Order: sequence, then structure tokens, then C-alpha cells
Amino acid sequence: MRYLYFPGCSLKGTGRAYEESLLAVFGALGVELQEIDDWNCCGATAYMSVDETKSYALAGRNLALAEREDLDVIAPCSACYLVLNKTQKGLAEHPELHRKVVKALKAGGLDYKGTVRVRHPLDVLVNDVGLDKIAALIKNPMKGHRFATYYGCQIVRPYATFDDQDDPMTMEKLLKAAGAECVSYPLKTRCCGGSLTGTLPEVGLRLAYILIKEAKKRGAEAIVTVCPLCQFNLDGTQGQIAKKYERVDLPIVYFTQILGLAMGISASELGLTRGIIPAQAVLAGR
Amino acid sequence: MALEQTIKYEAERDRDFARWVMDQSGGDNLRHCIQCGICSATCPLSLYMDYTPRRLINLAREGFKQEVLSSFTIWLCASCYACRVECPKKIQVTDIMYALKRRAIQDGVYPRRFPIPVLAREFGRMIFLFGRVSETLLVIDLFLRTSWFKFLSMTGLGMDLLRTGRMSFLPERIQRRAELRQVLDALDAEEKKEASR
Amino acid sequence: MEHPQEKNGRPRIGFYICHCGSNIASMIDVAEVQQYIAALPGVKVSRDYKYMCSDPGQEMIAQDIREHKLERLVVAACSPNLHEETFRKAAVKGGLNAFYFQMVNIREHAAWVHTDRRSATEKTKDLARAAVYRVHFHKALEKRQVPVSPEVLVVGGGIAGIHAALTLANAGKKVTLVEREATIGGHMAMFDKTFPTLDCAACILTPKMSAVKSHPNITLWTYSEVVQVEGYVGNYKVTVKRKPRYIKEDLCVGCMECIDACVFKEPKFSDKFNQGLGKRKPIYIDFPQATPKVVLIDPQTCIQFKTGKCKKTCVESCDREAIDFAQKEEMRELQVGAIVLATGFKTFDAKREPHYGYGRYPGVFTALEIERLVNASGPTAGEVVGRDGKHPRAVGIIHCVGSRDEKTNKWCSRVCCMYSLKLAHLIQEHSGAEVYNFYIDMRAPGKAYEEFYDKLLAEGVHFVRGRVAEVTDWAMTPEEEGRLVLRVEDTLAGFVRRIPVDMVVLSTGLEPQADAQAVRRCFNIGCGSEGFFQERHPKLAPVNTFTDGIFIAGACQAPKDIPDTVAQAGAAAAEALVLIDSGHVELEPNTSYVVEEECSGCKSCVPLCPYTAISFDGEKKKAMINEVLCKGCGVCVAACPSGSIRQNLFDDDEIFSEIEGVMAK
Amino acid sequence: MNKNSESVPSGKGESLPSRHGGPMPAEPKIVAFFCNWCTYTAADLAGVSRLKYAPNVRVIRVMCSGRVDPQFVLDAFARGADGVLLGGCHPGDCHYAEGNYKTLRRMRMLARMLKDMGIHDGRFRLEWISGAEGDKVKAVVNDMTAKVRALGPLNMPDRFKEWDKEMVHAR
Repeated sequence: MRYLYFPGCSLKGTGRAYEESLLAVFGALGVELQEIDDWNCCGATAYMSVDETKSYALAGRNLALAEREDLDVIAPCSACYLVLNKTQKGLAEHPELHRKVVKALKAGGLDYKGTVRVRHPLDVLVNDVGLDKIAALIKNPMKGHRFATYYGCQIVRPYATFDDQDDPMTMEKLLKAAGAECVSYPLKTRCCGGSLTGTLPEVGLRLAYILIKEAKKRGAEAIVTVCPLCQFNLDGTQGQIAKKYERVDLPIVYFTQILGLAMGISASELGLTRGIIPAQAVLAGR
Repeated sequence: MALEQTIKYEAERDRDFARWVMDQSGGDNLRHCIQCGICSATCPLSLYMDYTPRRLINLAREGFKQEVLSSFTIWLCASCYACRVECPKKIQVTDIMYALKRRAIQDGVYPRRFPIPVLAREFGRMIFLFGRVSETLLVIDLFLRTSWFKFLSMTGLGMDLLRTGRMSFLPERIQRRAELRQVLDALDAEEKKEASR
Repeated sequence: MEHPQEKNGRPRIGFYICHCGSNIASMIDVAEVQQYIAALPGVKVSRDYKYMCSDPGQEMIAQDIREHKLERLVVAACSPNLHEETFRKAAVKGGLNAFYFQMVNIREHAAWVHTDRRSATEKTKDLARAAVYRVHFHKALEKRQVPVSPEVLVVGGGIAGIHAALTLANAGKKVTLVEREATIGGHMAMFDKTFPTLDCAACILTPKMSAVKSHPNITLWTYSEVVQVEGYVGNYKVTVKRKPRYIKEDLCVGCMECIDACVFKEPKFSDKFNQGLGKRKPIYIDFPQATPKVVLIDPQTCIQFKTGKCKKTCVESCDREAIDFAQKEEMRELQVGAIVLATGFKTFDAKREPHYGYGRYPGVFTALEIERLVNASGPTAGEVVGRDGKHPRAVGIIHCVGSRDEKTNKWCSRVCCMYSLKLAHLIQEHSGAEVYNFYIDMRAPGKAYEEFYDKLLAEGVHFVRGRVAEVTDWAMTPEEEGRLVLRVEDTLAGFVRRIPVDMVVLSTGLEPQADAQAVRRCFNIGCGSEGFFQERHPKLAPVNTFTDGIFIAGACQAPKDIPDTVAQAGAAAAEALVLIDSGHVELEPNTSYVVEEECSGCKSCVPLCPYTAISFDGEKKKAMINEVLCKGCGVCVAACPSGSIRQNLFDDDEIFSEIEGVMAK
Repeated sequence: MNKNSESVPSGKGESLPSRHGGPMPAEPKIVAFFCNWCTYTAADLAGVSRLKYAPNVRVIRVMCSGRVDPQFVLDAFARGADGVLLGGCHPGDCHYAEGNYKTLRRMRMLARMLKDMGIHDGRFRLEWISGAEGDKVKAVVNDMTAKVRALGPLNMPDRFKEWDKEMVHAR
């Protein structure tokens, strides 16, 4: 199994642990990831507010680069996953935009056809690799560990392709395969406010606080997430939350880190040392 | 207490603005809104908004341009798409918010206390220069431009990030920056051509 | 093919184009078309007129026929589905055979669908010219008269079917009422009270149910389904499957001693009639007033069926020996002249809106479940309690669940506002709880409905205008702990509210029955895009279908309340009466026939006919078409290699001349 | 020969009318055969709903799409139609039980034949449109009109004349 890999800026920066754990887990599963040659920033949500056409062109360049190989693209970052998919759809639906973007890409020597499939690691793990194969590699099940699964916004919304929009369950399936328990967590798709924490701290903090507090109340020892921005936001703001509201101290980890632990990969290899809130509870018993 | 006139006259409506909104990608369903308010109810940020998303949709549809473009609402939208998914009329609220943000930046009417437009612009500048975004630089740059005090309170987090190896002061950059430049320049040229027409 | 314009003895044609007020004239230059057609060979009269279908319009045609000795008639106006009969009658009035007439559809097919006057006018000229060419080949024909069987089949035993069957039976007609469930009564039998008068549903329904049972003109077949319909208007042959209830219906008197005697001492199985809120035994009766009052056995849960080793205490208890484990499914045939379909609706599956937590949170109920809960003969004897046995302090009723939503059902289900008001009243009355209604628009447009809304306002029920985003057990305040929280924008106040309640009622919308498509195929009628049965005309033929002799009534046509359903059922019964009372029907003469001299006897047409109207005469070695069986589709005509099969009204000459007509310059 | 190219058996290709100079190309004309129970009713519904669509189609009513003799289609083309559209009930929904299946079989064969004759497959179309699908009438008519317009005029009558002339010369 081989895929193209679009890490995005976050996985090279604050979300480094996501990349480390993702590569480790996929490597253990024998899935090859080939990084897209000279990819650029997808534009994320911010650039859409500046220039729609350029925003599509930015993502378009990545898609055009990906089309040179006949492989599906894996985009682990929620924002990248959404933007790349949104671009495919937007260009297919708006002929005028399509014309402009294709022409501009041509000027840069790039050819966009709109043929590539952009997928999320959750989708690939459950639907391509399969839970059976994953279960077979679980050496050190996460028995007795309870997590709150947190999907955030941009994975199942607005295009629910591999899971339900209101109540996604893919992560639960994976964590169950890893031997862990999942608490009922009705906030699993509620926005964490990550894109606002830097600009409107009072707003972002409250959203993050609500999410963490509720997960704790429901008996989770950590929040398991799929998004580098959510992880950064929920992990990095706990200091300020302690000042403004109360001490919460809940580790925020990536689902790939939990899978990796259960597969017997070391904590440092999985970037589990990179959390600002230490992940001791998660590491208990190993 | 000062008395304020709240009646609106038809002359205050900007019909071209309403048409413009409906012409933007995602704006085509706007007319179908039945004002049920599920967008506001599902929005995690509506509690901070001066107009709830539902009210904003109606203001835009009716052409109250001034109210729409200077509202906090559009800048509070975090693009979580919850409203879009719940809307019974499939109105693409998030995309409408994007369009309104662009228009507000273009018209220079966004509320000054919101640094979000600055972030958006800096984000664009960084992509234009390097092709990738290094979050650290972006955050520092942003805070230097908007507020020194906030930057100072954030330094605690900065230290944490340095400690855990998640912060880098070197900008990430792509190899073929010229190629990206050509693409973006081509779009600028096209836009100029259109504007001159 | 013969060229009409080259033929001598060309018939004298009259052409009329209708303005239809401004409906046609605003998009089509009728004067130009009129003048253009006037110049075509054979056209002796060409006129345009404001309303051709009006009395003066028809009179004008009749007079012209007499005065100008017209032999053919062409009218360009609306769809032939609307006024073909009108102008045929006008032709007859003038002394012309009705089938020397051809209608041109320039309203629905041109004026209303185009925006460019020039091209719409050109199109009209083409279509009118085609008809002028075509009528040349028309022949004098007569409608066929076929006798009508005087009996009627009513399908569905809800209030619509009950009312239709009683109306027909009271008029002296023999009616068979077929119901798929074990009892008649439908949804109405599940309701507690009815809006806006709050009279008890059972009190007004059960007398009608027993009237059905005892009426000498009604044969009641419950636990039965129509499986096949053959024939045509006035002469339908219907096959009905009678499912085994393992009870001899004519012997059972409904004493229910067998139920007491069942080896299951306690009711154990989910009770469908009570929406799963109550329990029943394997041998049961849906509710005390079930009609017919005959028990039935569910073989899925009965020990005797599952193991064959039951003590059969039920059999012992029945001194009438009505229990029959060997009962088999039966097929019965009916011959009827007309059919009334009253197959009803189903309620929206609340699980399709997962954010409302139905099936996840025990405090979330559907409206139909609450109907059973507030019903004195329901599972809690009318007590409003949650699944946990607790009495709610506050109840939230969410309107429009599965209605007015592009993601589920686009339509307004029409009854939910009113039944939500009714349930709000009943819940408050039964439990004293604080009740909130969450609505988008309050729709109370019936007689005394607005007044009912006013009554609820006075009773102190809360009304919050806004669609609820979610029902959650995520608490933000101490008051919310352990309860269900509804998040909603109070759109009239302009801010979002969180409202904690203990019970949520989902006012689910009305949908077509799950098997509506299969049923409509069986009866050869159409469905609208939303899946409800399609009426022939939305205003003027609301209970007719495109298949003559098949009528629709009640919520199978669209969501509607009880008053409207009963009115429609009466209308459907009246339409069926009109048909069977006349004793015969007239059929379009568009049947096919074989020109014997030309038939080569190849038999290729014989297997094509779905009605076995074509047979092969072994002696003559020719195909023969039975005119009575032929329905006039024309499949055999198109297939005949020697061109020896012709079709009245749609013969090759007629269609070829129409092609020539639209293409001529 | 390219499968989708439009050329006549003599090898003379159908050339698009020149875009520059000369008179504007005539609007394409499409002859349609609609069955009474489904597609004709759907067209009525489109009218009642005031849906707007291209004025290029001329509808001929038949009781069932199964009545349509392939010769009707050929005749329409021969008389100058640029396209022929056939509308019937959805499979399984035929008012006459199964007439539309017969149509389907027949028209598949005809479509192959038309292709062999060099008539582009975009010019002949069979659509299932139920009585409730007024919007589909609009979509199909608009789509087909656009496609046939892009193909340009078929102009069989003039081509027949050309061939007749060539035949005379050949003699």
C-alpha cells in the first residue's frame, strides 16, 4: 500500500508529534507514505478570507503536483484535508473559477485535472488497511484507559465522506481495536476555537475550557484528537485556562500516538514527550 | 439615556450589495432562508456575536451593507461548518462569511479591534514569500503588529513550545518559489485585465 | 406515404388559437400564428379568441362547422389533458365526429416555459402546422362502451378508508375493505385526543369501526394485502393475500381468554401498537376496541411455532375451538369496478436526526409515543412518565423534525404544529410540567385552529421561535445537571438559549409509506417526487389518478389532518359512485387492429402484448386483436414488420404527417 | 473513423458552420416523442410550474414510448431534425406494464444504426421521465439543445440533394 503524503505546515512545526506518530504507525502497518514533492501551504482557513481565487490556486498547485503520481493523497491535518477537498469540489462546481485557476497553474508549468483523491488517515486506516490488520498488530493493549474522542470541525464537516457528520465513530473503532475505552462525549465535533485563540484569546479560551472540562467530567484521562490545531489549542492554552478558570491538566494526544503505544512503539518515537501537559496518565502501566 | 432611532428606511438598503452576496460562491441559496435560527443555535461562537448568523443572513439578503460588513459576526466565524451542515436549506453560511470577510477587507470597513484581518493578510504575505507558513513567526509577527501586551502573556506558551521542540524561528520554505510566484502573478494579471475592462 | 398537400379532395379545416387571457398571448403572437395557419392549404377558417374553452368560444366552433362545412378541427390552447374533451364536444355540437379534432398544447408546452416571444411563436407555428397536417388523416371513430362492475375495493382501513367504505356502502354499493394490519383504525386509533376540539379519538372513531364491521354491504378483510391488480377501469381483477392469524375469524368472539391462558404469564414482547412502550404476549389483540375483535398469534414469538412443544393452554381455554395452528395464507380474487386507495402515511424515523438524541437519550420520545403515553388505555394508563419512571418537570416539544428540511423531507407536514399544541395541552394537563414548544412558523390555518393556539398561549405554554440545534446531556450550569439541554436561538429575542428539560418530544413529520412505490406500481398510478401518490390535477381532480377508476384519499396523497382526510375520503367515494352508478364507461378508441390482407402471419406481435389481446388464427394464419382487451399502447403497431397493424388516433399516417408538419418550412 | 465524428457514408464530413461571417447559424430543431402518461405529463407539469427551458423541442404525443417506430426517428432526421428525443416512463413504471422495455431494446439497436450512419450519438437520446419530474424535462431539453447546438446543423435534406446531384454526375 502506497500513498502520497501532504503533511502541511503544522505537522512540520507545532504538530511535529502528529507527523512522528503517524509515520511510525503507518510504517509499522507497512503503508508507504511518499511526501509530495515541494508542496506548499494549503492556504488553510485564513487565506480564504483574503482571496478566494488565489486560495484555490494555492491548493490547486498541491493537487497538480499530486496528480503527477497515480496515488491517493493522505492529508492528516484537518484544515489541509478540508481545503484540498473543498478546492476539488469548488473548482468542479464553478467553471469560471476553474478556468482562472487552471490558466494560472499553467503559467507556473502545472497541469490540474482534478483527478486526485484526498483522504484522511482515519479513512485510510479503517477502510483500506482494515481493523483486522490493525488489531493483529496490537501487542500492548490500552486496557483500562479511558479517552474522550475529539474530531473537531473540519474532518466530517462539511463533506462527510467516510463518517457521520453528527456522530462520527471511526476513532472509537480504532481505539477499541487498541483495547482502550471511549467515554460518551457529546462535544466531539464542537469547534475548539483554535483559529481564534491567537487573535481573540478570551473567546478561544472559553471554547477550549468547555471541551476539556466536559471530557474530564466524563472520566476521560486524555482527549484524543486528529487535528494539529486542536491539539495545539487544547494543550497550549491550559496554562491560561488555569489562570482564568481552573486547573484542568488533561493531556491532549493524537490518535496515532495511542495506536502506536498499543502497537508497542516507544513514547519518544511517537512524540509523546512533546505535550505541554505531560501524558503520564496515558503512559501508565507501560 | 440617549434615545436612538432604529427605524430603517428603504433608501438605506443597498440592493446591489444583496445581489453581490448572492453572486458569491455559496451565496446562491441565500434567498431560501426561513430564519429558523439553527445556524445560530449550533454556532459555538454566536454568544459573542453582535448579530447572530441568522440575523446576518437576513441583513445581507435585505441589503443592509453597513450593518453586515462592520459586524463582529463575520470575524468570529471560525469556519467550523456546523451551521452549513445543519441548515435545512443547505445555505453555505461559512462560504458566505468568507465572502463577507473578503469584502470587508477590500472595503476597509472591518472593526479595528479585531486583529483577524491582520492575521489573514500576514498569512497571505508569508505564503507569498516562502510558500509555507511557520506558525511561530506568524504569531510573533501578528502580536508585534497588534498588541505588545498580549505577546508578553503568550511568551509563557512560547517557552513551553521551545521546551517541547515544537517551535522554530527558521522560516519553512519551498524550493520552487518562482513557480508559485508565477501562478499567483498570473492571477494578479488576470484580475487587472478584468478590472480594466 | 401520401403527401397531404398533394392530395385532392383535401378536407376543410378550421383552426382556432386561444389567448387564454394573457397566459398564452403574452408569450406567443397569436395573431401571427392565426394568419400563418390561415394561409395553409385546406384551412377554411382561422381565428384567435380570448378564451376558446368558454361557452362563446365553443359556440363559435360549432357555428363555424355548420356555416363553413368544416370537416376537421384544430384548436391550439392548453394541454389536451385539460380540455380535449371540451373541444370534442364542441365538434359534436357542430355536427362533426369528435375524433376529427386535434388539440395543440401551446400553453404548458410553449407559452409557460419559454422566455423569448419570437422563438415561442415560431415553435407554436410548427406545432399548429403539424396538427393541421395530421387531422387530414383523422377518421370518424366512436368511443367504446364497456360495462362496469358495481363493486368497489377500498385499500387501507384508517379513517380515510373507513369513511370511504361507509359512504359507498350506505349508497347501497358492495364494498370490500382490505387492511394490512390485524385491525382497522390506522393512526387515528393510536391518538388520544384530536385537535382542535379535543374530542377523544376513540370515542369518535370506534362507532365508525363497528359500523364497518356490521354493515351488510361491507366485507372486511384485515391482515390482508393486495398483491396484484389486472384489468382496466370498471373491470379490475384484484388478488388479495389473506395472511394467517392462526385464529378462525368466524369462530373467535374476542373473549380474550386465550390471552390469559397463554403459557407466558406476563406480556414480554414489544407491542407495536403502543410504539414499543408496552408489552404483549405471543397471542394478543392490538387494543380493546380492535375491529374485528379477533385475536392473533405472532409465530415469531409463539412457543408452539418455535419449538412445537408448547402446552397449548390457549387451545384448551377456547371452547369455540377457534385456534388453528395450521392456518395457511390464502389468495382471494375480487372483481371490482373502482378502487379507492387510502393507504395512509408513516411517521419520520427520528433516528435520522441524530443530534436530537432519539434512541440515545431515554428522555427523548416521538410524538406518536407521547400519544400512547397520554392515552388512558395506553401503556402507562395516561400517566406522563419517562422511560426511567420519573415525572418530568419540564418538557420540550420540537416541531418540524423531518419536515421543512432539504436534508430529510422538504415539505411541511401540515399537522405537526397542531398536534404539538394538542400534546402540549395534554402533557401540561396530565403532568403539570412546564412545556416549551420550539417552532419555526406556527401554522394554524384551519377552522378553530388559531383559536386553539390562542388557548394554549393562555394556558402558559412557552413558545420559542427557533429550530433546536441539539439535544444533549452536556451540562453547563448546576440546573442543567442530569437533564437534557436544548440549544436553540430564540429568534424573536435574537440570542441563543440553553433550556434544560426532562423529556423531549420530537414532532416527527409525515412521509409516504415505506412501500408506496411498490403499491403505486401494483395499482399503476404515479407518485410525486416526494413519494406521495400523484393526483390527476392538484386543484380540479384531487382524488383522481391518471389511471381511470383508481381514486386516492387521505395522507397517501399528501400529509393532511383528520377533517381534510375525511372530506377527501367522501370525495373519493363520490367519484367512485359516479363511475359505477353509470353502469358503463366510455373508453378512448385508440385501439389497434390488424389489416388482414396485409398480415403475413409472422406472429412477432403475439408475445409483445402485455394484455394478451393478440391471438393467432391458425386457420387464416393471421393475427387477431381483441378490441376489448387492447389498451391502445401501440407497441404491436411499431413492431409489425409488414405494417399491417394500425392504431386508431395514432396511426403511422397521422404521426408521419405530424413529423412532416413540425419540420416543414 | 472516429466513433464520435459525424460524417456521412460517402465520407463527406459534416462541417460546423463557420463562426465568423455569414448568417447566424439557424437554431437547432429537435423532434421529441413523449409518452402520454409520464413524459408528456411531466412536460405539462414543467409548464404549470413555469419552469423555463429552451424552445427548440417539438413534442409529438404518443400513448406509449413503445409506439415509436424507429422509422419515425429516421423520418425526423431525414426531414431536417437536428436531434430526436424520446421520453418514456421509468423502467418498471410503464402505464402499459412493459412498453418502455420494448422501446429500450428497439432504440438501442437504432442508436447503433444511427452511429454507423455517421449521426453523432448526441443527436439521439432516450430518457425516462416520470410524471412528477417536470424539472427533468427542463434539464434534459436544455442539455440536449446545448449539445446539439454545439454539434451544428445536421441538415440531412440538403445532403440528400447533394448526393442526388452526385448520383446524376456519376451517371
